[in-house]
Amino acid sequence: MSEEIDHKEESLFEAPPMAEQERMVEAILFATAEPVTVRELESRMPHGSDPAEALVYLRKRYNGRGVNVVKVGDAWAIRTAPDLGFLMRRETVETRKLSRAAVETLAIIAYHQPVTRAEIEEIRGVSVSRGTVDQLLEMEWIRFGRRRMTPGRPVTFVVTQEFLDHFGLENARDLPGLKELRAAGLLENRPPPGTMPQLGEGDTDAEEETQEGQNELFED
Amino acid sequence: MSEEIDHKEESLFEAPPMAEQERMVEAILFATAEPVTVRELESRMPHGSDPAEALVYLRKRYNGRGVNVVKVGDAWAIRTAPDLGFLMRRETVETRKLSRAAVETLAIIAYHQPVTRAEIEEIRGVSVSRGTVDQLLEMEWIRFGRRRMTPGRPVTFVVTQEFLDHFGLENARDLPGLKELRAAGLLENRPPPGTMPQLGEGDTDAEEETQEGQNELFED
Amino acid sequence: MSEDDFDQIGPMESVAERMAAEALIVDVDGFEGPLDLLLTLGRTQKVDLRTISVLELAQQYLAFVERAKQLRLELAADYLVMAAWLAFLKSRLLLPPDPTEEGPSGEELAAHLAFQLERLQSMRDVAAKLMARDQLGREFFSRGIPEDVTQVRKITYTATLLDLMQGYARIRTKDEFRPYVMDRDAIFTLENALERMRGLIGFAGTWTDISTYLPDGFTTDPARRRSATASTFAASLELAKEGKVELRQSELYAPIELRRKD
Repeated sequence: MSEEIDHKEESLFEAPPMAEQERMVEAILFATAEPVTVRELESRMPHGSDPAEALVYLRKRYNGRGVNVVKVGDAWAIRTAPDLGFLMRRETVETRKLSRAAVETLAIIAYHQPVTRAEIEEIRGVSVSRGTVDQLLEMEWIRFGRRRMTPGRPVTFVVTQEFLDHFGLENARDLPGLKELRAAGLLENRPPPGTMPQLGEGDTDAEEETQEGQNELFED
Repeated sequence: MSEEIDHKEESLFEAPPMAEQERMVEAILFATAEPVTVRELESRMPHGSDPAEALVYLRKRYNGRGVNVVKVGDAWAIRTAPDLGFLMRRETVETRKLSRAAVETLAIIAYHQPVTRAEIEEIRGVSVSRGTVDQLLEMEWIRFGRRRMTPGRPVTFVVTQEFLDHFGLENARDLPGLKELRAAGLLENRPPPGTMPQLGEGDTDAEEETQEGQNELFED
Repeated sequence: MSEDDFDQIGPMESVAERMAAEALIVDVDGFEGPLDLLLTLGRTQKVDLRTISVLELAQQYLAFVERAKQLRLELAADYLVMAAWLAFLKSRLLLPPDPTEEGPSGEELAAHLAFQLERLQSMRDVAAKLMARDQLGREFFSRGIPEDVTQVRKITYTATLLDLMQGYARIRTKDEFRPYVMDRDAIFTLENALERMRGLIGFAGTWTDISTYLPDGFTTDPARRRSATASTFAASLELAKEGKVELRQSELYAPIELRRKD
């Protein structure tokens, strides 16, 4: 509360010059391994600063350099240029190899989010083991989304900023092949006609909701 | 040893252009968990590279930026520019109510200024802790006044312009007097617990008890 | 799914194909459920998934389950459920539609199965694309020496003018209590009340609301009224204790009434 007031008060004073703001954003982004939101930049910089504009300049400045300014969801980070990965063998962290089930589950969550467990099971045609979901949650690549407003109010899953950061995606809309899949109707939650043996049965009412949720997430 | 030989052998091949080497040094310095020596840079970069020279360019490039290329012992690292260190602190501002002791001390200073510590203690009836006075001094609500021309030449305290600004007063003399306080209903008739004589003569004792009961009964 | 995938698999009758079928059975544990098995079987049809022959696929699946039974392989329940459903689907597709029968047609069911297979395949394809992307900590890296942000908690103290004045009033009031001198402007003391009531109860032969005993000038100002009410009440209790009056109250918060005791 009091910060809000401060902000209004202080914005009457002059903000630092843009070049200086750019330096500040640069320093903050360099200092941390995690992506930083514009909001947080704003809260750490002198009042009246416009980190969003500073980021435009900074991003341009690092274009083609050994490290780049990248957007991750609604946050920003500095990452080494992917073509220099070969120099970093020493820094490479052995990532746990994901099982086929985990990779598929992750892809389904990313492309169909927000998606319920029942929907994941319907798509894969097999039940999703608790361990698979737990592993993805633990890696912080997925998290719980809003509950679906259908009977039972099932939880949904969505991908996280860490997921976007890990795969170098600006946002979920940039997922490879997303447009094509949508055009082909493969992201629709098509209710099965009649009596198909169905693991995710009972969740078909959710169809409209899913569409809505998807739109929310994937559209500007 | 073998590296030396490798080096000579491989230097026959063409090294990457200097701009590319600069990118490489930049990426390595950024991603490595410790400062990196020229020797290590050399071992990680394509043979024939000249990291020492690349460092000269890189250092120049970061001159005046939000982060700088600095030498740490005989190794190199990227560090926040010293003048931006303040950005690396995240200040959380918490507003607390001034303690009762501080409020009372402040009030006495405001109403009786200039006033010595001994006088404050006499009025409050309890000793004034050093911390309370220090806190008020630090808040710049009080400052030292002239020394009293009495034995021991004690310092006096007065309120500051900041104090007046904070409380919206033009002058400490504008503070309402006791009568006005009472008329405004600001005066608590009940003495603070513990300050009342526990054993008094029958009548007065009864009277005060009534008073106390009154407040308890009729307070909203 | 690209054409290449299908090109590698020969005609149904080939030795390689039969070996593959054997391998399917032995590897049944390796399948991620019946849809996965159907997808794998579907690859033996030299077609795009969108034009897959569901009838043929159903037959392949049923043949597979049959073969597994011969080999006395334990198949998980969902594989058998799928087999039963595919048998049903097969009959629907083969028999002319019965106009009296309700529910979706065989074609609709087949189309949905084809959709499910295509959707699963599409998820597999994008999963592979996703995993083939540059990844953090593999192809690109974050800062190796993060400079920690130090949390500084700054506490500011504040007080209002009201706090200040109340604080001062508190001290001054305390001062006044010390010599037991009180500001009696708004105070009607117990002694005052007793004195007043002793003089008045002689007239109280009938039940009278004690509030009528409040002195003049103590009935309008809330502070004075409060003080007078309290002391009058206390004085009434005192008089009752002395046996001079009786008190009654018909119910909670009702007026307290007083009568002289004869």
